[in-house]
Amino acid sequence: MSLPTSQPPHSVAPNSVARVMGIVLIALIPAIVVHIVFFGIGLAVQLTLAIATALITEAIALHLRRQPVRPFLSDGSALITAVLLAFCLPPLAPWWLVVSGTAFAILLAKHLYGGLGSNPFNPAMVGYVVLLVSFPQHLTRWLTPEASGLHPVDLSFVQTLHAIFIGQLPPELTWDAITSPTPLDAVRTGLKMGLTLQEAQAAPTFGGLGGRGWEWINLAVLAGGIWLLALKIVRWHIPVALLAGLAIPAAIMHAVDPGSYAGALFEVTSGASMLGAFFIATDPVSAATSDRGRLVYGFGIGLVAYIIRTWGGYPDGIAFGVLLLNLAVPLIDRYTVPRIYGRAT
Amino acid sequence: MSSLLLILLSAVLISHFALTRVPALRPFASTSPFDDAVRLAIAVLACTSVVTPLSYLLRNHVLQPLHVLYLQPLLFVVLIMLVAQLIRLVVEQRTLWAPNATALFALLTGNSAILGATLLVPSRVETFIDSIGLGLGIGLSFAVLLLCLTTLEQRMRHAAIAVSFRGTPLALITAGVMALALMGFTGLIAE
Amino acid sequence: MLTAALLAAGFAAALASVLARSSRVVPRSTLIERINDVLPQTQCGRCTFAGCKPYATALAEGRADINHCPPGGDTTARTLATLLDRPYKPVDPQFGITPAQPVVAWVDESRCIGCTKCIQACPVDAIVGASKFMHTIIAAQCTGCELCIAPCPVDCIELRPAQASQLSLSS
Amino acid sequence: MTTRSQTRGGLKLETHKHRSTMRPLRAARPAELLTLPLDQHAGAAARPIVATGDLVALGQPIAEPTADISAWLHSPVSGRVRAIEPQPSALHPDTPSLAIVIENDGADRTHAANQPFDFSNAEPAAIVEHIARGGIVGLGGAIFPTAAKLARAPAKSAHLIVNGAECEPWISCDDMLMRERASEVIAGAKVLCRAVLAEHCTIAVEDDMREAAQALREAVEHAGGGIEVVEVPSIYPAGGERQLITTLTGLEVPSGGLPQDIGILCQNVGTAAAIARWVHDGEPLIRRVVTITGSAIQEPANLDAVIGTPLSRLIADCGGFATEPAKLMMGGPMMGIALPTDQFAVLKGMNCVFAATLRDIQPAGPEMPCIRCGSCSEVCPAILLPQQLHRLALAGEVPELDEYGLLDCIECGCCDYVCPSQIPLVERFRVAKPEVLRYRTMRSMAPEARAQFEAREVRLARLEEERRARLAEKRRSITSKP
Repeated sequence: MSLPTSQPPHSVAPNSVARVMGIVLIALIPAIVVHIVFFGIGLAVQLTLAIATALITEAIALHLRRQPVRPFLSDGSALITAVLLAFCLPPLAPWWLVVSGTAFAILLAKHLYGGLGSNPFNPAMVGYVVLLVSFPQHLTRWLTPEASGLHPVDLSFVQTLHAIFIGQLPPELTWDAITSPTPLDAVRTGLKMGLTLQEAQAAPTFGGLGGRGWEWINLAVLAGGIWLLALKIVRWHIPVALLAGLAIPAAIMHAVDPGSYAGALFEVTSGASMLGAFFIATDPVSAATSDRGRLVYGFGIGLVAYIIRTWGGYPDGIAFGVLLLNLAVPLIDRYTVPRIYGRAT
Repeated sequence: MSSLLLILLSAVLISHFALTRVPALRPFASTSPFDDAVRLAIAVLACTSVVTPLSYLLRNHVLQPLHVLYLQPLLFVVLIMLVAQLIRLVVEQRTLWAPNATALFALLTGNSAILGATLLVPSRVETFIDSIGLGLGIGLSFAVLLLCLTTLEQRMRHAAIAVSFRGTPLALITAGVMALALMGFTGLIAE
Repeated sequence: MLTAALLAAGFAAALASVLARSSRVVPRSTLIERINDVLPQTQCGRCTFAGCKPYATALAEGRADINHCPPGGDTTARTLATLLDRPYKPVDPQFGITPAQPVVAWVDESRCIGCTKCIQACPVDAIVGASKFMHTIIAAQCTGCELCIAPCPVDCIELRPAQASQLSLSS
Repeated sequence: MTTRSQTRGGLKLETHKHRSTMRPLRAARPAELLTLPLDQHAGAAARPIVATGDLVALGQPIAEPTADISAWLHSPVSGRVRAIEPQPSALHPDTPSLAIVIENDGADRTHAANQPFDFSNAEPAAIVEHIARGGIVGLGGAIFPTAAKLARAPAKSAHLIVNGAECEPWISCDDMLMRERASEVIAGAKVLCRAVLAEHCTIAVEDDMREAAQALREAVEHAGGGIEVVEVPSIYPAGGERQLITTLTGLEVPSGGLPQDIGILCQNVGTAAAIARWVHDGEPLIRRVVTITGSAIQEPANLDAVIGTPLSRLIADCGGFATEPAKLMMGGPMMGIALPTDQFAVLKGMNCVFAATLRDIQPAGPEMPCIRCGSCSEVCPAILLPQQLHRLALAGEVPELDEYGLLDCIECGCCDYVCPSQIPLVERFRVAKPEVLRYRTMRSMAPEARAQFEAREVRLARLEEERRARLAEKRRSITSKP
């Protein structure tokens, strides 16, 4: 009888990177379904394109780095990057936009910095910001939501493929007719033109909270996020801190001048707030690693996002906030080490 | 806004290279690059917060009345060298910091954030208080960005990065991503 | 035009005076001092220099490389690499091997003849005794530099692992 | 003195103790050949005081301590010393160490000198010296010689904690000991209180050990009270010395320090029972309770085993192997030492023989890179950041490892347990600890060694100067003579 003599501990919980990433992907499904309900099948096409590109690029990169392809390909981290990036792009964006963004994210933001576990920046956000800065007009072509009473857009599957792959709409529609600004954009341009908040929000695209289609998507993301919290895949520190970073300045400014600054609830349920709080900022690799560090990191993202949304040049600042705070993570980690048992400081 | 970002980023990048890659230009020599970065950041912060208000006074109360505005860049450089020299004297007393005085002096005078701050004053600032604010702002943002880049580089030292990208190439790419992140702030202040 | 010239000259003069006053170069000693702080101070001479301070001076002047110090081992080589901004190199085995765990010398009192040769050799005065009297080594002060082993005529000194109590556990 | 409201981290583990606690505690059949390694306690190995072929009585000392942190060793049976030779030891399965092998003659002649000791009016120092002679060591797993620990105990107003919080899954030897021999534990606690003049004494058990707590409370009343039985939450590793002290008193043992720095002495219930048997019945530490458990064992149970008995005999007493075990361990799944075969002997520190099948344990899967998720830092009872320690250990950054508290890691295995990337963290920390220890020693010795060196340089220069002055003086006196 000669039994294995490996080191303790001899028993561990059945857990793996693939399981963690898999659960995060499942948590995203409700939001994807609601998005398709409101904005048509476009997202499904974008998702397949993104996922295909991500897997191919990952396989090539792993081969080039002479790493074992099978375990890393099946750990699901590339899938999450692809899904998050596709989710942030307009459903009818041209095919090469999401393909180039995903390839750029996986190759440069992840594998160049050393692959899974050592990429300082969130790959999805690097991809998104590159696209946002390079092709701004493509990223503003958001569609009018289904149930908003405006002439809704119900392109058939084939027409959607046409729009995405050839960029050609059915004859009776034009790009300006079917697109309308997102609620965030509408409020910003409205306020810039001197309208009061109430007038800017009177446009039909506004529903109860953050804009007709968008509020439901944000609630679906929130549902997925709470499920992740329940399963302890994600801890509450980053989401709560990020939403606080958005809500607190918004509440203060709204109190100071209700006419020209949107309220806290609007900020939290519009744009990519919920997606950023529960799925983007909580990417463990690029986030701060101690509880205190996560609070600082989350609040920082929320604050930067609010500043950019209110006074900046871009409609939604979550992506920039994530990148900026990713940059500061090593510094935050250095100063937020918890007090070790038995040590005074 | 983007011009301010540009001068800040270039200053951070050059100072970071001086700190970690060019032995002759290392302003301090301690056992960890982070301590060097903190000391250099403090020196630059001191320099900008002193130089910018002085340049505002010099410009508004000396050059303007004498109609010699064209002397502005020259005198500002001389002013910076003066302040850099004073900082060098102060820092030399603190042997704990173990300054390499000439490198520190060169870095302070050559730092584009400091000279940039003085030259940006006319187009950005109306009152004296604002110029102090601008000086402090630039110094602080330089300090934060430099510390972030240094600690980030320290963490990346042990990652499985392709050999051809290790060190400087990746530092430049990181600076590129930093620029992308800072692009979010364009439009914050009217150009 | 005149005012401009005057102004420029005034500034240049101020700058020249300040520059002149502070032209003395900081003595290099602070660098030697800082290198010496990093070295393990075992004074063992395995780095072919007469002790840690001479090695630090050689390092400061660039005469020596950073991987000559076996007692300091990997940690000291890494710290020196950062301090002197040179690429890190592991310790060169020709200068000796880093012991697996700290060792101290030990005199076998049954064979010691009291010749004081090891006392003279010990760089940190960790050996107590007088000529014709018994010698013994103070374990707490012995740095394990092995300099006392060679001079001993009766070869009665051997290396033993340091006792846990002698290792300082509290930081 | 730093306090913390309640301990942090730890894991709620499935205890799996019912299988081994449903059968009563019983004595194991003595074996013919007993192997007694000389280094089966913390500190310096013992030195044999018997030779091959000597006749030994039951309880007769056969090896003496060689330093102040060392322990006596007694013969568990009467018989003849077969050999003193290197034998495999369960503490380090792959490197044999010197051991005494005794042939059991079955007569059980006891050693006459072992008499009960009246501790009630003896001096604390005498009690400590007597405990040392009994070869008593910590039976909780640290196997630190008890006398050495008592000698370092706080001089006055000590708080004695008897640790019955057996938190590792599968192990139930302390639980059964407390259920069936609570009086012995209380008697031992009384002796310990007298030995360190402890002001108050607490016995800690886990809140899911109902019968044990009940038995202890009855024994305390029977013995006249004065000892408080406290139930602590059953979260692994609640039984760790530092974690238990903080749960009970809210104080924290200082980093790199010992419990007596904050006036506390912590002893295992098994140690207390062994002290009681030695003081009251004159029986030194020659046997202890061992849990034989795991689904590979036919009838798991707790045996009162004689030290030196081969494991194969204990397993045979429990009905032998039901199936081929996936792993055989001394101790539990979290901190136990894996053994290649069952040919090892029972040691003073062996609290459990765990023959596990793949239904009992989930071995770690293929290792992936760390994704900095922080689950490990959330369960770490020493409140460290294992993900940072792991990154620094791989990079060999020893000074930063010391700063991030590697030497405060108690190697409990919680971080390995929850790691999604299945990284063997504890193994890597164990490899890096000697490096950090050497770095600390180097840093603490450097200033003193440097001062000595520089003082010597000055002295040699002065002597050289004097010699040259004397020479010059002599030369001048010679040349100046007419």
